[in-house]
Amino acid sequence: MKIIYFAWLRQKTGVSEEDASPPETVTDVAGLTGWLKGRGGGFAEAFDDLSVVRAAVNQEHVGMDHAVSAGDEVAFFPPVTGG
Amino acid sequence: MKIIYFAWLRQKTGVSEEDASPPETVTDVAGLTGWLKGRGGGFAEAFDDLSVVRAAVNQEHVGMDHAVSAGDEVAFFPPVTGG
Amino acid sequence: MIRVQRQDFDVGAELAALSGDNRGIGGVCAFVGLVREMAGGEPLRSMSLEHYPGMTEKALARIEAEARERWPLEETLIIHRYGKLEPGERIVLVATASARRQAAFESCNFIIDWLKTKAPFWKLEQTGGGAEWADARDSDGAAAARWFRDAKGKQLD
Amino acid sequence: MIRVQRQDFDVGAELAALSGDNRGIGGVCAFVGLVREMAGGEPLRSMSLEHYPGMTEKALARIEAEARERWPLEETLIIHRYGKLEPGERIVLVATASARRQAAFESCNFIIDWLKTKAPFWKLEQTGGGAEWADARDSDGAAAARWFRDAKGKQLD
Repeated sequence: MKIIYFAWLRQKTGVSEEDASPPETVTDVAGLTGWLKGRGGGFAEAFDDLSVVRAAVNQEHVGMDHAVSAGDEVAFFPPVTGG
Repeated sequence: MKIIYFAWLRQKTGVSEEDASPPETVTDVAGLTGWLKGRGGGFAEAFDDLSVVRAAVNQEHVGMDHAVSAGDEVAFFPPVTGG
Repeated sequence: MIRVQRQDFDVGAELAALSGDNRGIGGVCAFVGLVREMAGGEPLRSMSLEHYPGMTEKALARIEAEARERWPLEETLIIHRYGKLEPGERIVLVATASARRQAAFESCNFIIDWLKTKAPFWKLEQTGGGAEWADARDSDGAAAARWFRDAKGKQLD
Repeated sequence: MIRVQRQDFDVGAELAALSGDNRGIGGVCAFVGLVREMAGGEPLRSMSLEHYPGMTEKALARIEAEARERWPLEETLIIHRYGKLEPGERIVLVATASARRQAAFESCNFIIDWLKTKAPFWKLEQTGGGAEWADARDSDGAAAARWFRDAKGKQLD
Protein backbone atom coordinates (compact mmCIF):
# COMPACT_ATOMS: atom_id res chain seq x y z
CA MET A 1 0.00 0.00 0.00
CA LYS A 2 1.32 3.39 -1.02
CA ILE A 3 0.63 6.14 1.53
CA ILE A 4 1.13 9.82 0.66
CA TYR A 5 1.07 12.80 3.04
CA PHE A 6 0.47 16.42 2.10
CA ALA A 7 0.83 19.85 3.71
CA TRP A 8 1.16 19.72 7.52
CA LEU A 9 0.56 15.97 7.58
CA ARG A 10 3.74 15.61 5.55
CA GLN A 11 5.56 18.01 7.88
CA LYS A 12 4.36 16.34 11.08
CA THR A 13 5.04 12.77 9.95
CA GLY A 14 8.26 13.80 8.22
CA VAL A 15 7.25 11.49 5.35
CA SER A 16 5.98 12.49 1.93
CA GLU A 17 5.41 9.00 0.59
CA GLU A 18 5.92 5.43 1.84
CA ASP A 19 5.21 1.82 0.96
CA ALA A 20 3.53 0.29 3.99
CA SER A 21 2.16 -3.12 4.91
CA PRO A 22 -0.44 -2.64 7.63
CA PRO A 23 -1.73 -5.81 9.37
CA GLU A 24 -4.81 -7.57 8.01
CA THR A 25 -6.90 -6.06 10.78
CA VAL A 26 -6.62 -2.71 8.98
CA THR A 27 -9.52 -2.80 6.50
CA ASP A 28 -10.62 0.84 6.21
CA VAL A 29 -9.25 4.38 6.33
CA ALA A 30 -10.13 4.80 10.01
CA GLY A 31 -8.26 1.59 10.83
CA LEU A 32 -5.28 2.82 8.86
CA THR A 33 -5.16 6.13 10.73
CA GLY A 34 -5.27 4.18 14.01
CA TRP A 35 -2.39 1.96 12.94
CA LEU A 36 -0.33 4.99 11.76
CA LYS A 37 -1.09 6.87 14.99
CA GLY A 38 0.23 3.86 16.88
CA ARG A 39 3.68 4.58 15.49
CA GLY A 40 3.82 7.49 17.94
CA GLY A 41 5.87 10.68 17.56
CA GLY A 42 4.98 12.83 14.54
CA PHE A 43 2.47 10.23 13.36
CA ALA A 44 0.56 10.37 16.64
CA GLU A 45 0.56 14.14 16.34
CA ALA A 46 -0.55 14.17 12.68
CA PHE A 47 -3.52 11.88 13.34
CA ASP A 48 -4.43 13.26 16.75
CA ASP A 49 -7.45 15.27 15.53
CA LEU A 50 -9.15 13.46 12.67
CA SER A 51 -11.65 16.30 12.22
CA VAL A 52 -8.96 18.16 10.27
CA VAL A 53 -7.68 15.16 8.29
CA ARG A 54 -9.06 14.24 4.88
CA ALA A 55 -8.31 11.09 2.91
CA ALA A 56 -8.26 9.94 -0.69
CA VAL A 57 -8.08 6.36 -1.89
CA ASN A 58 -6.79 5.91 -5.41
CA GLN A 59 -7.06 9.66 -5.91
CA GLU A 60 -10.72 9.94 -4.94
CA HIS A 61 -11.97 11.76 -1.84
CA VAL A 62 -13.35 9.18 0.60
CA GLY A 63 -14.80 8.99 4.07
CA MET A 64 -13.09 7.35 7.05
CA ASP A 65 -15.18 4.20 6.57
CA HIS A 66 -13.87 3.61 3.02
CA ALA A 67 -12.12 0.25 2.48
CA VAL A 68 -8.36 0.07 1.92
CA SER A 69 -6.36 -2.89 0.65
CA ALA A 70 -2.82 -3.79 -0.28
CA GLY A 71 -2.68 -2.34 -3.81
CA ASP A 72 -4.23 1.02 -2.95
CA GLU A 73 -2.77 4.49 -3.08
CA VAL A 74 -3.96 6.24 0.08
CA ALA A 75 -3.38 9.95 0.71
CA PHE A 76 -3.86 12.02 3.87
CA PHE A 77 -4.15 15.80 3.84
CA PRO A 78 -5.87 18.77 5.50
CA PRO A 79 -9.02 20.36 4.04
CA VAL A 80 -8.05 21.85 0.69
CA THR A 81 -7.28 25.56 0.29
CA GLY A 82 -6.65 26.13 -3.42
CA GLY A 83 -8.29 28.54 -5.82
CA MET B 1 -37.37 71.33 -27.15
CA LYS B 2 -34.91 68.95 -28.71
CA ILE B 3 -36.41 65.60 -29.76
CA ILE B 4 -34.21 62.65 -30.73
CA TYR B 5 -35.31 59.36 -32.31
CA PHE B 6 -33.40 56.09 -32.26
CA ALA B 7 -33.53 52.73 -34.03
CA TRP B 8 -36.85 52.05 -35.80
CA LEU B 9 -38.41 55.24 -34.41
CA ARG B 10 -35.74 57.15 -36.34
CA GLN B 11 -36.44 55.06 -39.42
CA LYS B 12 -40.24 55.39 -39.25
CA THR B 13 -40.25 59.12 -38.55
CA GLY B 14 -37.39 59.74 -40.97
CA VAL B 15 -35.96 62.16 -38.40
CA SER B 16 -32.94 61.61 -36.15
CA GLU B 17 -33.15 64.91 -34.31
CA GLU B 18 -35.34 68.01 -34.41
CA ASP B 19 -36.03 71.26 -32.57
CA ALA B 20 -39.73 71.33 -31.90
CA SER B 21 -42.16 73.73 -30.23
CA PRO B 22 -45.20 71.76 -29.12
CA PRO B 23 -48.23 73.75 -27.92
CA GLU B 24 -48.57 74.60 -24.22
CA THR B 25 -51.15 71.86 -23.82
CA VAL B 26 -48.30 69.36 -24.14
CA THR B 27 -47.01 69.01 -20.58
CA ASP B 28 -45.83 65.41 -20.35
CA VAL B 29 -44.29 62.64 -22.45
CA ALA B 30 -47.69 61.10 -23.22
CA GLY B 31 -48.94 64.45 -24.45
CA LEU B 32 -45.87 64.84 -26.61
CA THR B 33 -46.35 61.43 -28.24
CA GLY B 34 -49.97 62.38 -28.96
CA TRP B 35 -48.90 65.63 -30.58
CA LEU B 36 -46.19 63.90 -32.65
CA LYS B 37 -48.63 61.17 -33.71
CA GLY B 38 -50.95 63.91 -34.90
CA ARG B 39 -48.43 64.78 -37.60
CA GLY B 40 -49.55 61.59 -39.37
CA GLY B 41 -47.48 59.52 -41.78
CA GLY B 42 -44.33 57.96 -40.32
CA PHE B 43 -44.94 59.74 -37.02
CA ALA B 44 -48.38 58.16 -36.65
CA GLU B 45 -46.80 54.82 -37.43
CA ALA B 46 -43.88 55.28 -35.00
CA PHE B 47 -46.17 56.15 -32.08
CA ASP B 48 -48.99 53.78 -32.97
CA ASP B 49 -48.12 51.20 -30.28
CA LEU B 50 -46.72 52.95 -27.21
CA SER B 51 -46.10 49.61 -25.48
CA VAL B 52 -42.91 49.31 -27.54
CA VAL B 53 -41.83 52.94 -27.19
CA ARG B 54 -39.53 54.11 -24.40
CA ALA B 55 -38.64 57.69 -23.52
CA ALA B 56 -35.83 59.61 -21.88
CA VAL B 57 -35.96 63.23 -20.72
CA ASN B 58 -32.59 64.90 -20.37
CA GLN B 59 -30.91 61.52 -20.82
CA GLU B 60 -32.79 59.77 -18.02
CA HIS B 61 -35.29 56.96 -18.56
CA VAL B 62 -38.77 58.23 -17.68
CA GLY B 63 -42.37 57.07 -17.73
CA MET B 64 -45.07 58.44 -20.03
CA ASP B 65 -46.36 60.69 -17.24
CA HIS B 66 -43.02 62.51 -16.86
CA ALA B 67 -43.18 66.29 -17.40
CA VAL B 68 -41.60 67.90 -20.48
CA SER B 69 -40.88 71.57 -21.06
CA ALA B 70 -39.30 73.85 -23.63
CA GLY B 71 -35.63 73.43 -22.71
CA ASP B 72 -35.70 69.62 -22.46
CA GLU B 73 -33.94 67.00 -24.53
CA VAL B 74 -36.50 64.28 -25.13
CA ALA B 75 -35.60 60.96 -26.76
CA PHE B 76 -37.82 58.17 -28.09
CA PHE B 77 -36.57 54.66 -28.71
CA PRO B 78 -37.54 50.98 -28.54
CA PRO B 79 -36.65 48.78 -25.53
CA VAL B 80 -32.86 48.56 -25.42
CA THR B 81 -30.98 45.55 -26.81
CA GLY B 82 -27.31 46.11 -26.05
CA GLY B 83 -24.83 43.93 -24.20
CA MET C 1 -14.27 53.01 -15.51
CA ILE C 2 -16.65 53.40 -18.46
CA ARG C 3 -15.72 53.34 -22.13
CA VAL C 4 -18.03 53.48 -25.16
CA GLN C 5 -16.07 52.95 -28.33
CA ARG C 6 -16.19 51.75 -31.91
CA GLN C 7 -12.91 49.82 -31.81
CA ASP C 8 -12.21 46.40 -30.33
CA PHE C 9 -10.54 45.95 -26.93
CA ASP C 10 -7.79 43.67 -25.61
CA VAL C 11 -9.29 41.65 -22.75
CA GLY C 12 -5.95 40.60 -21.27
CA ALA C 13 -4.56 44.14 -21.29
CA GLU C 14 -7.80 45.56 -19.84
CA LEU C 15 -7.88 43.04 -16.99
CA ALA C 16 -4.19 43.57 -16.21
CA ALA C 17 -4.78 47.35 -16.10
CA LEU C 18 -7.87 46.82 -13.93
CA SER C 19 -5.92 44.99 -11.21
CA GLY C 20 -2.86 47.20 -11.59
CA ASP C 21 -0.91 47.35 -8.35
CA ASN C 22 -3.96 46.76 -6.17
CA ARG C 23 -2.87 43.88 -3.92
CA GLY C 24 -6.17 43.90 -2.07
CA ILE C 25 -7.86 42.14 -4.98
CA GLY C 26 -8.48 38.44 -4.46
CA GLY C 27 -10.70 37.83 -7.48
CA VAL C 28 -11.60 39.38 -10.80
CA CYS C 29 -14.78 38.36 -12.59
CA ALA C 30 -15.07 39.27 -16.25
CA PHE C 31 -17.85 38.86 -18.78
CA VAL C 32 -17.26 39.16 -22.51
CA GLY C 33 -20.28 39.34 -24.79
CA LEU C 34 -19.76 38.11 -28.35
CA VAL C 35 -21.79 38.38 -31.56
CA ARG C 36 -23.42 34.99 -32.22
CA GLU C 37 -23.77 33.65 -35.75
CA MET C 38 -27.52 33.16 -35.46
CA ALA C 39 -30.20 35.85 -35.08
CA GLY C 40 -33.80 34.72 -34.68
CA GLY C 41 -33.05 31.37 -36.32
CA GLU C 42 -31.28 32.88 -39.32
CA PRO C 43 -27.55 33.13 -40.03
CA LEU C 44 -26.35 36.60 -39.08
CA ARG C 45 -24.15 38.45 -41.56
CA SER C 46 -23.43 41.42 -39.32
CA MET C 47 -25.06 43.75 -36.85
CA SER C 48 -24.97 47.48 -36.29
CA LEU C 49 -25.09 48.74 -32.75
CA GLU C 50 -26.61 52.19 -32.42
CA HIS C 51 -26.47 54.08 -29.14
CA TYR C 52 -27.41 57.40 -27.55
CA PRO C 53 -24.15 59.31 -27.01
CA GLY C 54 -24.20 61.11 -23.70
CA MET C 55 -27.00 59.10 -22.19
CA THR C 56 -25.09 55.86 -22.72
CA GLU C 57 -22.18 57.02 -20.62
CA LYS C 58 -24.53 58.35 -17.94
CA ALA C 59 -26.49 55.10 -17.80
CA LEU C 60 -23.35 52.97 -17.58
CA ALA C 61 -21.82 55.22 -14.91
CA ARG C 62 -25.01 54.94 -12.88
CA ILE C 63 -25.02 51.13 -13.16
CA GLU C 64 -21.36 51.05 -12.14
CA ALA C 65 -22.04 53.33 -9.16
CA GLU C 66 -24.96 51.15 -8.09
CA ALA C 67 -22.71 48.06 -8.21
CA ARG C 68 -20.08 49.78 -6.09
CA GLU C 69 -22.74 50.72 -3.57
CA ARG C 70 -24.07 47.18 -3.31
CA TRP C 71 -20.78 45.25 -3.20
CA PRO C 72 -17.32 45.95 -1.73
CA LEU C 73 -15.48 46.41 -5.02
CA GLU C 74 -11.89 47.43 -5.58
CA GLU C 75 -12.19 48.12 -9.31
CA THR C 76 -14.85 48.07 -12.02
CA LEU C 77 -14.75 48.34 -15.81
CA ILE C 78 -17.42 48.51 -18.49
CA ILE C 79 -16.45 48.74 -22.17
CA HIS C 80 -19.24 48.67 -24.75
CA ARG C 81 -18.73 48.90 -28.49
CA TYR C 82 -21.01 50.42 -31.11
CA GLY C 83 -21.00 50.39 -34.91
CA LYS C 84 -20.81 47.43 -37.27
CA LEU C 85 -19.87 44.05 -35.78
CA GLU C 86 -19.55 40.59 -37.30
CA PRO C 87 -20.17 37.15 -35.77
CA GLY C 88 -17.44 36.26 -33.30
CA GLU C 89 -16.60 39.90 -32.53
CA ARG C 90 -16.54 41.19 -28.96
CA ILE C 91 -19.42 43.54 -28.04
CA VAL C 92 -18.98 44.23 -24.35
CA LEU C 93 -16.59 43.67 -21.47
CA VAL C 94 -17.65 43.93 -17.85
CA ALA C 95 -15.05 43.29 -15.16
CA THR C 96 -15.23 43.66 -11.38
CA ALA C 97 -12.48 43.14 -8.82
CA SER C 98 -12.93 42.50 -5.12
CA ALA C 99 -11.19 40.99 -2.13
CA ARG C 100 -13.84 38.26 -2.23
CA ARG C 101 -14.86 36.25 -5.26
CA GLN C 102 -18.58 36.21 -4.56
CA ALA C 103 -18.75 40.01 -4.63
CA ALA C 104 -16.91 39.96 -7.96
CA PHE C 105 -19.28 37.37 -9.47
CA GLU C 106 -22.49 38.96 -8.27
CA SER C 107 -21.57 42.51 -9.21
CA CYS C 108 -20.37 41.50 -12.67
CA ASN C 109 -23.59 39.58 -13.27
CA PHE C 110 -25.62 42.52 -11.92
CA ILE C 111 -23.88 45.01 -14.22
CA ILE C 112 -24.45 43.02 -17.40
CA ASP C 113 -28.07 42.28 -16.44
CA TRP C 114 -28.83 45.94 -15.79
CA LEU C 115 -26.89 47.09 -18.82
CA LYS C 116 -29.08 44.83 -20.99
CA THR C 117 -32.23 46.65 -19.90
CA LYS C 118 -31.00 50.16 -19.05
CA ALA C 119 -28.16 51.17 -21.38
CA PRO C 120 -29.43 52.82 -24.60
CA PHE C 121 -28.08 50.48 -27.28
CA TRP C 122 -30.04 48.98 -30.17
CA LYS C 123 -28.99 46.15 -32.45
CA LEU C 124 -29.85 46.15 -36.15
CA GLU C 125 -29.30 42.59 -37.34
CA GLN C 126 -28.43 41.90 -40.97
CA THR C 127 -29.41 38.43 -42.23
CA GLY C 128 -30.09 37.00 -45.70
CA GLY C 129 -33.68 38.12 -45.16
CA GLY C 130 -32.73 41.78 -44.67
CA ALA C 131 -32.10 44.07 -41.71
CA GLU C 132 -34.23 43.75 -38.56
CA TRP C 133 -34.06 45.55 -35.21
CA ALA C 134 -33.46 42.97 -32.48
CA ASP C 135 -36.35 42.50 -30.07
CA ALA C 136 -35.76 42.99 -26.36
CA ARG C 137 -35.89 39.62 -24.63
CA ASP C 138 -38.31 38.92 -21.80
CA SER C 139 -35.52 36.87 -20.21
CA ASP C 140 -33.37 40.00 -20.01
CA GLY C 141 -36.13 41.80 -18.15
CA ALA C 142 -36.46 38.89 -15.75
CA ALA C 143 -32.68 38.76 -15.24
CA ALA C 144 -32.58 42.47 -14.42
CA ALA C 145 -35.58 42.16 -12.11
CA ARG C 146 -33.67 39.70 -9.90
CA TRP C 147 -31.62 42.67 -8.72
CA PHE C 148 -34.48 45.15 -8.17
CA ARG C 149 -34.30 44.91 -4.39
CA ASP C 150 -31.20 46.06 -2.63
CA ALA C 151 -29.76 44.60 0.58
CA LYS C 152 -32.11 46.74 2.68
CA GLY C 153 -35.14 45.50 0.78
CA LYS C 154 -35.71 48.94 -0.72
CA GLN C 155 -37.36 48.87 -4.14
CA LEU C 156 -35.14 50.42 -6.80
CA ASP C 157 -36.19 51.61 -10.22
CA MET D 1 -9.64 21.93 -20.79
CA ILE D 2 -7.63 21.44 -17.59
CA ARG D 3 -4.10 22.67 -16.95
CA VAL D 4 -2.07 22.47 -13.74
CA GLN D 5 1.16 24.37 -14.09
CA ARG D 6 3.89 26.25 -12.28
CA GLN D 7 4.13 29.11 -14.79
CA ASP D 8 1.84 32.11 -15.20
CA PHE D 9 -0.81 32.30 -17.92
CA ASP D 10 -1.93 35.02 -20.34
CA VAL D 11 -5.63 35.67 -19.67
CA GLY D 12 -6.28 37.42 -22.99
CA ALA D 13 -4.62 34.69 -25.03
CA GLU D 14 -6.40 31.95 -23.07
CA LEU D 15 -9.83 33.54 -23.54
CA ALA D 16 -9.21 34.13 -27.25
CA ALA D 17 -8.19 30.48 -27.65
CA LEU D 18 -11.23 29.38 -25.65
CA SER D 19 -13.69 31.08 -28.03
CA GLY D 20 -11.64 30.23 -31.10
CA ASP D 21 -13.88 29.99 -34.16
CA ASN D 22 -16.95 28.96 -32.18
CA ARG D 23 -19.59 31.42 -33.38
CA GLY D 24 -22.26 29.83 -31.18
CA ILE D 25 -20.78 31.54 -28.12
CA GLY D 26 -22.72 34.57 -26.89
CA GLY D 27 -20.92 35.06 -23.61
CA VAL D 28 -17.72 34.13 -21.85
CA CYS D 29 -17.45 34.37 -18.08
CA ALA D 30 -13.98 34.31 -16.57
CA PHE D 31 -12.73 34.32 -13.01
CA VAL D 32 -9.13 35.11 -12.13
CA GLY D 33 -7.97 34.44 -8.58
CA LEU D 34 -5.07 36.57 -7.33
CA VAL D 35 -2.76 36.38 -4.33
CA ARG D 36 -3.82 39.05 -1.82
CA GLU D 37 -1.26 40.97 0.20
CA MET D 38 -2.84 40.06 3.53
CA ALA D 39 -3.06 36.61 5.13
CA GLY D 40 -4.88 36.27 8.45
CA GLY D 41 -4.37 39.97 9.23
CA GLU D 42 -0.64 39.92 8.47
CA PRO D 43 1.20 41.14 5.37
CA LEU D 44 1.92 38.19 3.11
CA ARG D 45 5.43 37.86 1.71
CA SER D 46 4.69 34.88 -0.50
CA MET D 47 2.81 31.61 -0.58
CA SER D 48 3.64 28.12 -1.76
CA LEU D 49 0.87 26.11 -3.36
CA GLU D 50 1.32 22.37 -2.95
CA HIS D 51 -0.90 19.92 -4.82
CA TYR D 52 -1.46 16.20 -5.40
CA PRO D 53 -0.27 15.48 -8.95
CA GLY D 54 -2.60 13.03 -10.64
CA MET D 55 -5.49 13.54 -8.28
CA THR D 56 -5.55 17.28 -9.00
CA GLU D 57 -6.14 16.73 -12.70
CA LYS D 58 -8.78 14.07 -11.98
CA ALA D 59 -10.60 16.32 -9.52
CA LEU D 60 -10.59 19.30 -11.90
CA ALA D 61 -11.73 17.15 -14.85
CA ARG D 62 -14.60 15.83 -12.76
CA ILE D 63 -15.67 19.35 -11.74
CA GLU D 64 -15.49 20.46 -15.37
CA ALA D 65 -17.56 17.45 -16.49
CA GLU D 66 -20.14 18.18 -13.79
CA ALA D 67 -20.42 21.79 -15.02
CA ARG D 68 -20.91 20.64 -18.59
CA GLU D 69 -23.63 18.27 -17.47
CA ARG D 70 -25.48 20.98 -15.56
CA TRP D 71 -25.24 23.84 -18.08
CA PRO D 72 -25.24 24.04 -21.90
CA LEU D 73 -21.61 25.04 -22.33
CA GLU D 74 -19.66 25.48 -25.54
CA GLU D 75 -16.20 25.62 -23.96
CA THR D 76 -14.63 25.39 -20.50
CA LEU D 77 -11.15 26.07 -19.16
CA ILE D 78 -9.52 25.63 -15.76
CA ILE D 79 -5.88 26.62 -15.22
CA HIS D 80 -4.46 26.32 -11.70
CA ARG D 81 -0.91 27.15 -10.71
CA TYR D 82 1.25 25.60 -8.01
CA GLY D 83 4.63 26.52 -6.51
CA LYS D 84 5.73 29.84 -5.06
CA LEU D 85 3.55 32.89 -5.68
CA GLU D 86 3.79 36.49 -4.55
CA PRO D 87 1.06 39.06 -3.80
CA GLY D 88 -0.61 40.22 -7.01
CA GLU D 89 0.21 37.02 -8.90
CA ARG D 90 -2.48 35.02 -10.68
CA ILE D 91 -3.36 31.69 -9.04
CA VAL D 92 -6.26 30.34 -11.04
CA LEU D 93 -8.28 31.01 -14.18
CA VAL D 94 -11.74 29.56 -14.74
CA ALA D 95 -13.56 30.40 -17.96
CA THR D 96 -16.83 29.12 -19.38
CA ALA D 97 -18.44 29.95 -22.71
CA SER D 98 -22.08 29.49 -23.64
CA ALA D 99 -24.73 30.76 -26.02
CA ARG D 100 -26.40 32.36 -22.98
CA ARG D 101 -24.72 34.55 -20.41
CA GLN D 102 -26.47 33.13 -17.36
CA ALA D 103 -25.16 29.63 -18.07
CA ALA D 104 -21.66 31.10 -18.39
CA PHE D 105 -21.94 32.99 -15.07
CA GLU D 106 -23.43 30.15 -13.07
CA SER D 107 -21.10 27.45 -14.35
CA CYS D 108 -17.99 29.61 -13.81
CA ASN D 109 -19.11 30.37 -10.26
CA PHE D 110 -19.91 26.69 -9.67
CA ILE D 111 -16.48 25.56 -10.89
CA ILE D 112 -14.52 27.92 -8.66
CA ASP D 113 -16.74 27.11 -5.65
CA TRP D 114 -16.28 23.37 -6.10
CA LEU D 115 -12.61 23.71 -6.89
CA LYS D 116 -12.13 25.51 -3.56
CA THR D 117 -13.44 22.52 -1.61
CA LYS D 118 -12.59 19.55 -3.87
CA ALA D 119 -9.30 20.17 -5.71
CA PRO D 120 -6.28 18.98 -3.69
CA PHE D 121 -4.29 22.19 -3.28
CA TRP D 122 -2.83 23.55 -0.04
CA LYS D 123 -1.47 27.04 0.60
CA LEU D 124 1.56 27.60 2.83
CA GLU D 125 1.55 31.31 3.64
CA GLN D 126 4.80 33.10 4.48
CA THR D 127 4.42 36.22 6.65
CA GLY D 128 6.79 38.08 8.97
CA GLY D 129 5.61 35.69 11.68
CA GLY D 130 6.73 32.60 9.78
CA ALA D 131 5.07 30.02 7.51
CA GLU D 132 1.52 28.83 8.22
CA TRP D 133 -0.77 26.48 6.34
CA ALA D 134 -3.90 28.39 5.34
CA ASP D 135 -7.10 27.24 7.05
CA ALA D 136 -10.03 26.13 4.94
CA ARG D 137 -12.78 28.73 5.15
CA ASP D 138 -16.26 27.89 6.33
CA SER D 139 -17.53 30.34 3.72
CA ASP D 140 -15.97 28.18 1.00
CA GLY D 141 -17.86 25.16 2.29
CA ALA D 142 -21.09 27.14 2.30
CA ALA D 143 -20.42 28.43 -1.22
CA ALA D 144 -19.84 24.91 -2.50
CA ALA D 145 -22.91 23.62 -0.68
CA ARG D 146 -25.13 25.99 -2.67
CA TRP D 147 -24.54 23.71 -5.66
CA PHE D 148 -25.04 20.35 -3.89
CA ARG D 149 -28.42 19.72 -5.47
CA ASP D 150 -28.63 19.32 -9.19
CA ALA D 151 -31.53 20.38 -11.38
CA LYS D 152 -33.36 17.14 -10.61
CA GLY D 153 -33.03 17.71 -6.86
CA LYS D 154 -30.68 14.73 -6.54
CA GLN D 155 -28.16 15.06 -3.73
CA LEU D 156 -24.59 15.05 -5.02
CA ASP D 157 -21.47 14.46 -3.01
